[in-house]
Amino acid sequence: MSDIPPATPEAAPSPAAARRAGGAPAAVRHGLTILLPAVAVFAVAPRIYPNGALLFAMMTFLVLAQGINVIFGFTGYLPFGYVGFFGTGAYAASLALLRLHLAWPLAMLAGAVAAALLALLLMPLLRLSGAYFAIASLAAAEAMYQLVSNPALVPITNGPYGLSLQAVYDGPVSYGAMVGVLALTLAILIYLRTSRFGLALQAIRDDPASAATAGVDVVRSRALAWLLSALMAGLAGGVYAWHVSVFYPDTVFDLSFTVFAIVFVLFGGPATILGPLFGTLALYGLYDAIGISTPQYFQFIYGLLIVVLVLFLPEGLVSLLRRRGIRVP
Amino acid sequence: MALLTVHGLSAAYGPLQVLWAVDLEVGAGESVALLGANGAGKTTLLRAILGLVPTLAGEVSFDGEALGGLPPDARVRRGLAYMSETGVFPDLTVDENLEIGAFALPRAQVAARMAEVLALFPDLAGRRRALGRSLSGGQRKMLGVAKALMGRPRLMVMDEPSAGLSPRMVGAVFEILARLREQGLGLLVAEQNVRFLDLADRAYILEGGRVRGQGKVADLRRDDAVRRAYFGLEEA
Amino acid sequence: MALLVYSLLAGLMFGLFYALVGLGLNLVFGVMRIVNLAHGDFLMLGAFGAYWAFTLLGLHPLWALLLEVAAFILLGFPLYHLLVPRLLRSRDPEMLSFVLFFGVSQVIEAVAIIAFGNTQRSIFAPVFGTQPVSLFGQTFPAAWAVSALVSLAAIAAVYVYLYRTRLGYATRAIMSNREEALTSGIRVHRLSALAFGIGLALAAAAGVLSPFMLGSIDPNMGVDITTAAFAIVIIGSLGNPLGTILGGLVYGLSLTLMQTYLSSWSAMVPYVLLLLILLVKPSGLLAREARHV
Amino acid sequence: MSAGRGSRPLAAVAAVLGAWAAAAVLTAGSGVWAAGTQVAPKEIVIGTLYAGSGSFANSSMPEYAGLTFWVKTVDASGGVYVKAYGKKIPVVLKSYDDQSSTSTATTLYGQLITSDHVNILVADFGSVLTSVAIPIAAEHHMLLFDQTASGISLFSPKNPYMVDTSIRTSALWPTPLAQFLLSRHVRRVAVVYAANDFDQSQAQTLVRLLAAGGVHPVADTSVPTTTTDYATLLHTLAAQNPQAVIEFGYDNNDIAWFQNLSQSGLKFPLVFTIYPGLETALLLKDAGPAALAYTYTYAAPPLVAYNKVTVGLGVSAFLKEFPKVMPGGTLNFQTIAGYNTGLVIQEALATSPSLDQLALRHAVQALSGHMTTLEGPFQINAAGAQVGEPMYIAQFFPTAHGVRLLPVYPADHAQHAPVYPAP
Repeated sequence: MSDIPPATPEAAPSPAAARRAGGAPAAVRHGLTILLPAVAVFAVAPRIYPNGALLFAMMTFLVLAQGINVIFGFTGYLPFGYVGFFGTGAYAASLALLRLHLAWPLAMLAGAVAAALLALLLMPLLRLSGAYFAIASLAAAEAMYQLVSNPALVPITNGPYGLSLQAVYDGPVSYGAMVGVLALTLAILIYLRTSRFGLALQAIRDDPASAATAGVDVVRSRALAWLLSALMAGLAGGVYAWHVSVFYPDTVFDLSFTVFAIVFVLFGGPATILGPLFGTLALYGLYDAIGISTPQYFQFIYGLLIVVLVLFLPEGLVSLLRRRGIRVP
Repeated sequence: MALLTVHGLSAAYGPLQVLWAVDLEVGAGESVALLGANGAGKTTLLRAILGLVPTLAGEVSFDGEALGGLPPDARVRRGLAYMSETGVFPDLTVDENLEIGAFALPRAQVAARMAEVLALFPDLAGRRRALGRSLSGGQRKMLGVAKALMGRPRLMVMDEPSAGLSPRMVGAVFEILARLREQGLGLLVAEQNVRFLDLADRAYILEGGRVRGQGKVADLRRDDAVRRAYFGLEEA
Repeated sequence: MALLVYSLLAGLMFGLFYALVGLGLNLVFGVMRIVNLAHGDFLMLGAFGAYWAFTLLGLHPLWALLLEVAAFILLGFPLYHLLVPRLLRSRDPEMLSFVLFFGVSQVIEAVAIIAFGNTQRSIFAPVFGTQPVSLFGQTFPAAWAVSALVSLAAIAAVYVYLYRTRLGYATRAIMSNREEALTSGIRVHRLSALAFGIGLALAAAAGVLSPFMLGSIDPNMGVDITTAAFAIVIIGSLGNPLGTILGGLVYGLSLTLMQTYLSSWSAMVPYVLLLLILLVKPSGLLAREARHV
Repeated sequence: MSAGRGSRPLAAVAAVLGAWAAAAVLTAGSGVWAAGTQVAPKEIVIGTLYAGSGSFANSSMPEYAGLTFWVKTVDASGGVYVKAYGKKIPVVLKSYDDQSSTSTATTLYGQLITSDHVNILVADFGSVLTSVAIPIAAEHHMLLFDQTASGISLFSPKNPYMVDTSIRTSALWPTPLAQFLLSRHVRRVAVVYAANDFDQSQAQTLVRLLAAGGVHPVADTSVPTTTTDYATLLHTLAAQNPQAVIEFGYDNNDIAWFQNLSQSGLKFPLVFTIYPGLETALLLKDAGPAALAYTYTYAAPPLVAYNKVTVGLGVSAFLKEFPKVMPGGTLNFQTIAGYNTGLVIQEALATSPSLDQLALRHAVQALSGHMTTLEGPFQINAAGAQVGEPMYIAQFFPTAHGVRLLPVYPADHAQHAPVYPAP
């Protein structure tokens, strides 16, 4: 069912163990040691490092990687068309700003809600197994892209001509909004990593039948994770659109958003908080260093990395630590 | 010298060890039964002999040659035939199934061999262009045996040839096996149906992945414990 | 009316071409139960091979096609042994193959862009004659007719291989039950590698025809082609190579009909068809039994 | 085009810019005034992007070569004259390859502004790759020298940080085309356009002008800009029996269009496309002279030769000089456009009292109506959109060895009588 080997004991602590270590305190500890520093760094960084566009892109990928982590890491579904939620969020939020003149927090929320609605619509896809699900979600994202960019819908979405939010553009505030989205994302991940719900999801991933017999509501839990993950992408999409403020359908439905995010998760290690975080910081940083003007060199390294990871280290870098008995949050 | 020798074989599925230091022998032309409850490791043992299950320790040799490390197809080409519980390719026709069975033979011999084998199975001879999946359960078993025979094996390893068959079909299958045995084909058969014991020279009893007993069938029949466990109940 | 005849005939030609596009993907899935997500990229390589052979050497695309088929079959062996056996030993080969070949796809795309430039290219079409072909009062580019015939020939060749040769029987035996094939004395890895190579060769052959059917080629075309190939294969039913023909025809006809009558929506066809089929009948139109999900 | 037409918007924009400048001065404190007393920089850094590959490569690379040519010629003469420092300063070109990708371009524009701190920001070719630079430039208060983005929707009077140097606003291009069609009494017109700002605004203008003349198109369809297969569409159009088929696209669209057209066996009395006039050699190579014979396109420099110029080289001189400095470089309209961008920058630096971006913008505005380059009269409106640099209509005529492109409309620029319908 899943491509991820059953979690090793220390990867999936029993609720009892979590409580012994202090269930709520664990969440608080992660909040203090992971969430807070991450948010602080990104909040302060623009004052030290001038290329805000890059910092912003990195936060976007952090959110997307964690979003994919929720559905892929914790439930084993690989959403190839994850960017569909991102693009949908971008368009919904932008249209809410442009056409409905909503205040920005409401507009960003509209983006998240639209993405969640799309996820709801695509819920039947969760019945499909492995590769079928991945392909179907890709097709759904492409269909969404074709819909949004269709010349017949110019009166609503402005079709292939893209949208311009220059009238409501606000660089610093949209940057701050993305910091907020990042904080929310990390909070969700900390919750999944320390709660019974997160544990139930991993149980479903490893063995749906046993999970069901153990009293886990398989369908409902999966659906929740799916919605949560879509919500995160929708939120990120909305804030991203606002920040770049001029974009075309192919900018926000660009498959490389999914690609990058998947690689970041795979590289760091799915079903952890730190894995995708580390994967994004390391690889996107590397991309920044060598890839920007010739992304192909980077694409090449990515591709090789995926091949090597799948064949030799399907649980990511954190599994190296795990093998030495080090628990990674 | 035995045709097939299994010595100290241990095997595992992932973290779960299934076989523990199993020793077993089948001589040329000998007919051996492998007895044991469900989950005793019978199928795993047969699969390990064929190289389908990685082994942890021990050795399998055939005709004096150690098979360790050889892939299943290479073992089959050395004269070891295997008939799984399913036994046939459902998406191929009877003819094609037999053709596959003869893969190890030189092409020139295939037609003659097919005629020989089909002569043993008149039921199949009439349905040569039918797909495997369209055959009845009994016909499928027959086709499985026929396919295994195509490559002129010296030892046939069979996993529950009677499973899922009506008593009448079971009889037909055993009749075939009896005939093969007369022709000097070695048989290693995992079976719960005691009727097969009439055909067997010797038997091994597998319990929890270990050999718990072995001997001539006639001797085993006299052993009370064994009889209760493997003969009496089945006969009822 | 004339327009309908035109689009039906064009749909038929495109259908045959698209059947060829999907055939290799389905063969590989059928034999190995792995998803070659780099299928479209191999097609792209085939296309560029023909483009350069024509541009630099003046080699006719049909000669390039024959050479490429041989070359890609040979390429299949090392590639298979490098990737597939290790993959098949993993916990969930089908799912992991998806990710693995996605990586392969990225590598191919990157190398192609570095080598060829990220630029659309087309082969000057008159290599197949300047005169359009007339059929039922409608005119079609000669290249379409040639591509349709070549596709048909390639499909026929695959049929003959699978249903009229011993190697073909054995290949189908592996598709039917891999383990049973192993214990029947079939050299499964060798034949799988061959099937893998044939799958790549079919992609390359479709690639040679693609500049004529799609208008132009570029190093990024792979993803779209792979998705289209998926739609075709799943419509026909995954793992059943002959079903691909049906899938290709359904796909080609719906595409040209949409282009004719509702052109702005035609780009959605592959994705919507794929979603519909997956949701309504995941096993495909030709499947014997519903695939467990 | 008379110089007087631009003067009234000029006054308006001067007022707007004055207000902006005042605001800038207030916020920037002494920065602007200090510029005058500062030591002159060692070099003027011009930052730009080019598409080394991808769908815009064929247009972007010649344009980039044109700009490079300008940098080289200026530096050969000791640099560009900068009024703010009263002396010549060498010019340096800082450039990156965006590979025709908008997302790569977004990051790279940011890089040019925030990391490289360029003095002058020049956009890549065309509306698509320029559009993503607009908000970034505005956010960082950098004037964006837009070379060839002419989609009218990109310009806004509220954004002073953008000016179109080298291409007429695309909404104005089809005016002579509409007049030509109406003058020939063409009633059945089919319009196909690629869905992007550049082509859409041309299609909209054409349809509007035709409607004003009582002609309503028998077809008006858009296709994705990535379209390279027009075969089925051509048959759909043919079913309408059009007298004229107008296809607005980028170069890849036009190449595919002509390849499909010649393969389809269909014939139309009049075919018009954009790029054969702008990138003639490329179209001749990829579509073939036979396909282009008797079709129409825009007449732009170098076909239309402006030799009486107030700044830089005239067309004839440019055609002679360019190959000497950039041997092997493609020479077409885009090359001229790139060079023209350099000329506008040169004149802005020569007249602006400081290197402040709004001062530069003001200087460019002041050039409008007072400068003629090898692209013709330079004229921009209050929003920074180009309304000068006109385009005419040309037609391909068969010759003994290929085809020849000649202006055919309007009459005062024609070198040959138009042939309609095509034989």
